Amino acid sequence: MASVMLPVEPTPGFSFENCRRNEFLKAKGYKAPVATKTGTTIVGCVFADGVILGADTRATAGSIVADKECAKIHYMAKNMYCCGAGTAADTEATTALISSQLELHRLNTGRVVPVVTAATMLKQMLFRYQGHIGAALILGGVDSNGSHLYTIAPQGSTSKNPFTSMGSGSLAAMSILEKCWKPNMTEEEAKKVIRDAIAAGIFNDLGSGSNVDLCVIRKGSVEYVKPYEKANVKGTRTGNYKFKRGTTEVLSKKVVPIIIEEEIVKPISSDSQMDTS
Amino acid sequence: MAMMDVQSGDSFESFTGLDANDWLNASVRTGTTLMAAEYDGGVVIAADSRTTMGSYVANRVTNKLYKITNNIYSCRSGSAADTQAISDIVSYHLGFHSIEMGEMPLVETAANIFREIIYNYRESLMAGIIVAGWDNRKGGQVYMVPLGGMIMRQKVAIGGSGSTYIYGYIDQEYKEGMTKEECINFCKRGIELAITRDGSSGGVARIGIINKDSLNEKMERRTFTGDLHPRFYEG
Amino acid sequence: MSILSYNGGAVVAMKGKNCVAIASDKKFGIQLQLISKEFPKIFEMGPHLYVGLPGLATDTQTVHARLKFRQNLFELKEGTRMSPKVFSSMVSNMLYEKRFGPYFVEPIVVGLEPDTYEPFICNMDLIGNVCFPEDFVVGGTCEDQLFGTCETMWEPDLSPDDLFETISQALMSAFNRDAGSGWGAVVYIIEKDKVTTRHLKTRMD
Amino acid sequence: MALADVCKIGPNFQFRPFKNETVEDVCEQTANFTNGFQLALPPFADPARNLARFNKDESGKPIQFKFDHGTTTLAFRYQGGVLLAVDSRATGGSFIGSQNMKKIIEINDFLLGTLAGGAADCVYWDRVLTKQCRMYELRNRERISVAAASKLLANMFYNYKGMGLSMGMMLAGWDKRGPGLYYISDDGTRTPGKVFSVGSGSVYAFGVLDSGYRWDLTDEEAYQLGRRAIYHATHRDAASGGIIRVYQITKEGWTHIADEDCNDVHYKLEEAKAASTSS
Amino acid sequence: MALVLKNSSAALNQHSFSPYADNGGSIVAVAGDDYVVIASDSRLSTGYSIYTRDQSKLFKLSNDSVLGCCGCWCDVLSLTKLLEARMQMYLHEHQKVMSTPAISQMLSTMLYYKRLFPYYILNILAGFDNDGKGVVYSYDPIGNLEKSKFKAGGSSGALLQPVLDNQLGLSNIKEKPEAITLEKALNVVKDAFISATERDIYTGDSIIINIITREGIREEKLELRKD
Amino acid sequence: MNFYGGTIHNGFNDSRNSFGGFRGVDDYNFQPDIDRGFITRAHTPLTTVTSVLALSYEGGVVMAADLVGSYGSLMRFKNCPRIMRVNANVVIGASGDYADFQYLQQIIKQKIIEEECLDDGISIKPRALFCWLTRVLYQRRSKFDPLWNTFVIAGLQDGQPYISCVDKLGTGYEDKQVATGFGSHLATPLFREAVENKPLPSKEEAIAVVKKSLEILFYRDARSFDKYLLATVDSNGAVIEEPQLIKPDWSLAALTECP
Repeated sequence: MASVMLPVEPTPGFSFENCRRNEFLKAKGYKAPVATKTGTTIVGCVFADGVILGADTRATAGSIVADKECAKIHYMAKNMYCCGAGTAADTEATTALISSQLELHRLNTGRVVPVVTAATMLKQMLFRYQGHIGAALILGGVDSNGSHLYTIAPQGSTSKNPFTSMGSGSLAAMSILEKCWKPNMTEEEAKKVIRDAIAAGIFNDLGSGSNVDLCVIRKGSVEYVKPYEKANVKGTRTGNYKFKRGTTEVLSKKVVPIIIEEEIVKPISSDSQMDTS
Repeated sequence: MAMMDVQSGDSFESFTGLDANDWLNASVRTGTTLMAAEYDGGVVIAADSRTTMGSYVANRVTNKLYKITNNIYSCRSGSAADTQAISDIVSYHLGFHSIEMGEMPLVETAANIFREIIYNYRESLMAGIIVAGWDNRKGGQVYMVPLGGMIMRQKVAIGGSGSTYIYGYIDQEYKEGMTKEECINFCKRGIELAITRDGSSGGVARIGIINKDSLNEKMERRTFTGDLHPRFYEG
Repeated sequence: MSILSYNGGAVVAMKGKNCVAIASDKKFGIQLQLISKEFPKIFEMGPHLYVGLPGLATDTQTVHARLKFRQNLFELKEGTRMSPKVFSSMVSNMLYEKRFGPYFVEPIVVGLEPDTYEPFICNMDLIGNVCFPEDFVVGGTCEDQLFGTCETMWEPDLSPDDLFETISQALMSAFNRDAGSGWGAVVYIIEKDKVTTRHLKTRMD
Repeated sequence: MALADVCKIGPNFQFRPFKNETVEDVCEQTANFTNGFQLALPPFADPARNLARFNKDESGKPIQFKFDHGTTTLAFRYQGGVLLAVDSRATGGSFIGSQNMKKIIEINDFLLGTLAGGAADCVYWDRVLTKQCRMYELRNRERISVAAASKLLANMFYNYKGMGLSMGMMLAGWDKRGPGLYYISDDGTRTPGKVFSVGSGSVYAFGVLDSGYRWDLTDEEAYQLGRRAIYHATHRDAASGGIIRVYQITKEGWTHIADEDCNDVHYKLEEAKAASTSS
Repeated sequence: MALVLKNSSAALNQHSFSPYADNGGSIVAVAGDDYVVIASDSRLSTGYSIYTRDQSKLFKLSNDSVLGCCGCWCDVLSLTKLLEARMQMYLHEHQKVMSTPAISQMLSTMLYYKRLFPYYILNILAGFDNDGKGVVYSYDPIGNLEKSKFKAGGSSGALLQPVLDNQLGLSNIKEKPEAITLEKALNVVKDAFISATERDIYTGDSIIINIITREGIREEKLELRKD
Repeated sequence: MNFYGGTIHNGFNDSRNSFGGFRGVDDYNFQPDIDRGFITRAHTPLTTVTSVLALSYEGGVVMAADLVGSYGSLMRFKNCPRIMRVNANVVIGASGDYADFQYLQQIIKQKIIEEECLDDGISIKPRALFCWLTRVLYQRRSKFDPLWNTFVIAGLQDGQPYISCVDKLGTGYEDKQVATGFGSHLATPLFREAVENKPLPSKEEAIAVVKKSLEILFYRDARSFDKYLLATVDSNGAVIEEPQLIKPDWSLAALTECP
């Protein structure tokens, strides 16, 4: 039991302690706030030498853009990445969790983790939560068996496709993929197809927007381009909105100095740093 | 076909933001037409290739013939997530089972594991499965495990939303002791008829043949693409 | 009525040149009724680290206490101060633990990174999805209004004094159009060598 | 010979089978221009309840009618006549739609109405009432009494009772019987009285009013009381604010005493408080 | 079989009729002494889809009155047609074009007529008052009318309005208010839209600005983000 | 929240039998059916038809729609033409409920006959038809008895390509391209690519884009079909071609052989 004298360290995993209170609030008629969703267009396709993933960069909360520059392509392992659509925190947490398990798996087995392993881990985790974790994922990677692209739905079903799209802009993106995708494309061709598909989502689906991010996974190398194309930039303001100093009326002002007694800068060479990406 | 939204009961998701078009929130479902039929020497299994979310075709070239072991396959209808999960569990069980027994698992065993899972979780799972395979005890066999968790061995079984349109067809056309090619044609035509009437079934007709050869090598597969389907009466 | 607007309140933070600013209103109300004009929503978590917790007042206080607890444990174990980045991932993880029964707060973390004194701002939704924008973050009942004013008024490389004017005007203009927040405002400007706290003269209706 | 002649289509032939572009039709869709009492009937029963069912459009986007709402109003009779004071905030949801709303409606030189609740509801029916009062004057060659005017208003409200209209109004005036003050609400209630305050801020206003109200207030005291009551309401009630407007009715008719920003009032009071504590 | 039955009943249940749609869009109007500026974005949307990128939401009612409407587009089309017809009738009866204040009152009455099954529209009317000064009238869906010098509304009304308050109404600023120049008004309108487009998904594509002066109505267009 | 009662309480009969004349705004004899405390007049669509596509090209417009009428997921009727030639300048296409479309088709035909009777050389222009449709659909919507359709009007307005769209509420807009139903998600990106920020495509280009879109819709819309009608309106008049077939490409199936 937690007490003031003996506080308990938080245990890992989900905590449901607020559920009853929140249900009570809901029953009283208060609406719960909106979690950030990535309305999202995410796509992926296989090309001659690997897999390309693409995503837009808009995150929405209701009809408001919560983030214009969010990253929807998540690192899973050195040979695979995963795009996420749905509830932003869920895609983030799910991919981070599986990513760490993959790293442990890699250390245990001592070899490159096959993409199918990641797909299985993801689908089992999502199935366990029966769709309550709102993560729709596209997993792409290259392993010793070749290039793989998986689509994973929030309820935990997977399918393996040569090209796929997910999210609210998935239909717009799919129309481009259906039109332009061919087997054994070169990298440049494939990049163009993915770019066009994401752009179709950005311009035709209001849940998707801002920029195009790309991630090219080849055998032995990865190229993560963020942003690949700035599809939309903010217009330039015509007026000047700097205020004259003293415009705002102040009731009281307090300055607390921070004294820095010592500042030691110890250079660290970059390659010895732990990879935390 | 309209999908049940698995999330709708969720206290959190149900009040977050827009629930836009049905395909955004619908769960992935295999609308599906499935067939399996015995012939002398084995079984033929067949399925269409359409996966839908709402009325959006999420995957038009799905493979619905899911391998359990070399000699046993399942044809899945219902929620994609549920049926995949069940199939994976059965596959996992049978793997152990065959190591323990030192021989290939029986089709009947596989079908009964399916039945048990579907029956035990009938409230929460949306799954109807046809289990088909060949073993050296009973030869080619087809078991139907529909929603609710009963089991029934049948000479010919059909399942999925498209199956309603072809009951008459199989009643009329199925004959015991068909040859392999006859049976393949019988199944192919069945899938094609369902595809032309059922919006939730579509794409290509995928066919698999399981017989004693399947024990050692890969199942023989054939795919009949949509452009080769015959055109029936259209009015 | 949304649970987030039950007690009211708004927080905004902006990046400036070698400085960051965070500001909030001072209201604590119950639905339409004003209870207190001195309710803190911004908490000091270190010399260069502040966190704003707009949302349900009880959760503002609970989350603050729990964050302090976890931060203290961390600092005792590791023997080092928490950087804003580490702090924000701790907040995010704590919120995501409650994924299925969330706290009704949308935290905003601001600070200067240790050593480099790079400005840092981020905000989260109630289940801990973090964004790290280059300009400003907002939270609370007048989020929409704040987005409008900040998008118009913010510009890069503002000096501490200019940043103060911009953030104050953005906040006041926004909550003057929101019945759920207002009744005084407090602005913190965090620089390498000092933190300046100003209380603003605002509308009190 | 054109085919039309063959078919005997005369000049009066209604070519378009739909009359929506005809004058009659336009008049029908704006029937309240001719008869102010008549509103369009919805194609469903019980609009108050059923309108709330259309809370989403087909794409799932919320449909939220945010009608402007007004809040704190007060009026009291005292020896000098009737004093009315109101705030000026209109809120739609928690968004402040206006800080400058007119919540006292000048019906004629001797009648004022205050509005709380749905702004459009109050203003519209006050307008209809204005017309009625003028008609009465023309017919009877004398001004309508406050009692009669308030009864007319109450009757109108009663007609639409339960349809979702939201009004809490006061009608104040001066007639042969002297100062008159009535409270009328959307359910058709009509009550005469001495001291009323209506709206979400009224609880705070009543606190001040009840402690300071006497029949023999001077005009200045009455003004200060009304002003202070509204100020405290604006301060404590989130839905009230903006400008404090004060009107007075005497036997010469109404006068608009002052408009004052409640924020200025606040800081003046703060200053006074600070000065009194330091001295 | 059971599966099929379950599904087909669901298919019939998925359509429910809502008489309203929210088609998005925002309007801003600013009045000066001798001009009025009214602007709308040009995006017409439903849910997450864009119907068209090029739909002006401004309706020219006379040579000095322009109405901006957004919200439920079918209601907008209906109301504006009715308004035009009513103005036509007024013209024939009185041999005079309706003045902006007259239109403003008529519009309020028309909106209230549908009190029990309201139009789901935000209206902002720009024109000149009886003294010849620029004026902006804004409405709630059932016709509560408010006269002001500047007003924003629509899907990003909450984002735009505080900017106008601050820049044009000088809220929280200790300066003496000066008359707003046309140039300043145009700048603020454009910049407010640029900002709102960044954050409101239903506002975008382009702004259509009508500048009403005694000389007539001039139109300007400015491209916005298309995402 | 349902406020219709399925097929039984749908107010179907009274609205459908009055073919003699359109029930105008003055017809207020409506008696609400009370079901679970709410009216149940708005029926649900039964036999439905899916997307209509329309695209402008230099000098004209092209419109296409497939031929299947679905009953739930059953592809019940495979010869449901839903592009109608109004006159040499206008065609109209419909998606949604087929019965409602046929009802409106009757009225439009009646209008055409009346027009021909007048014989004054004036025929209805697409914009006029569009305005009229917005009024009709809005009135039905306001009576809670919508025509469950989205109409696309395409043709030549004073010699210029013209396309507009009206949905069941009466929401109407004009654009250089319109795609309804699933087409609004799947075909619009291709259409916008073809007409936005550049001169209109040639007739051949436009038809190619439309055909590609039909193919994609056939792949991805579970209610679509591979037999379709294609109509063009240009200086040659309004022509609806004979039904054509989509030639699908299923080579993808071979690439996804084994799971």
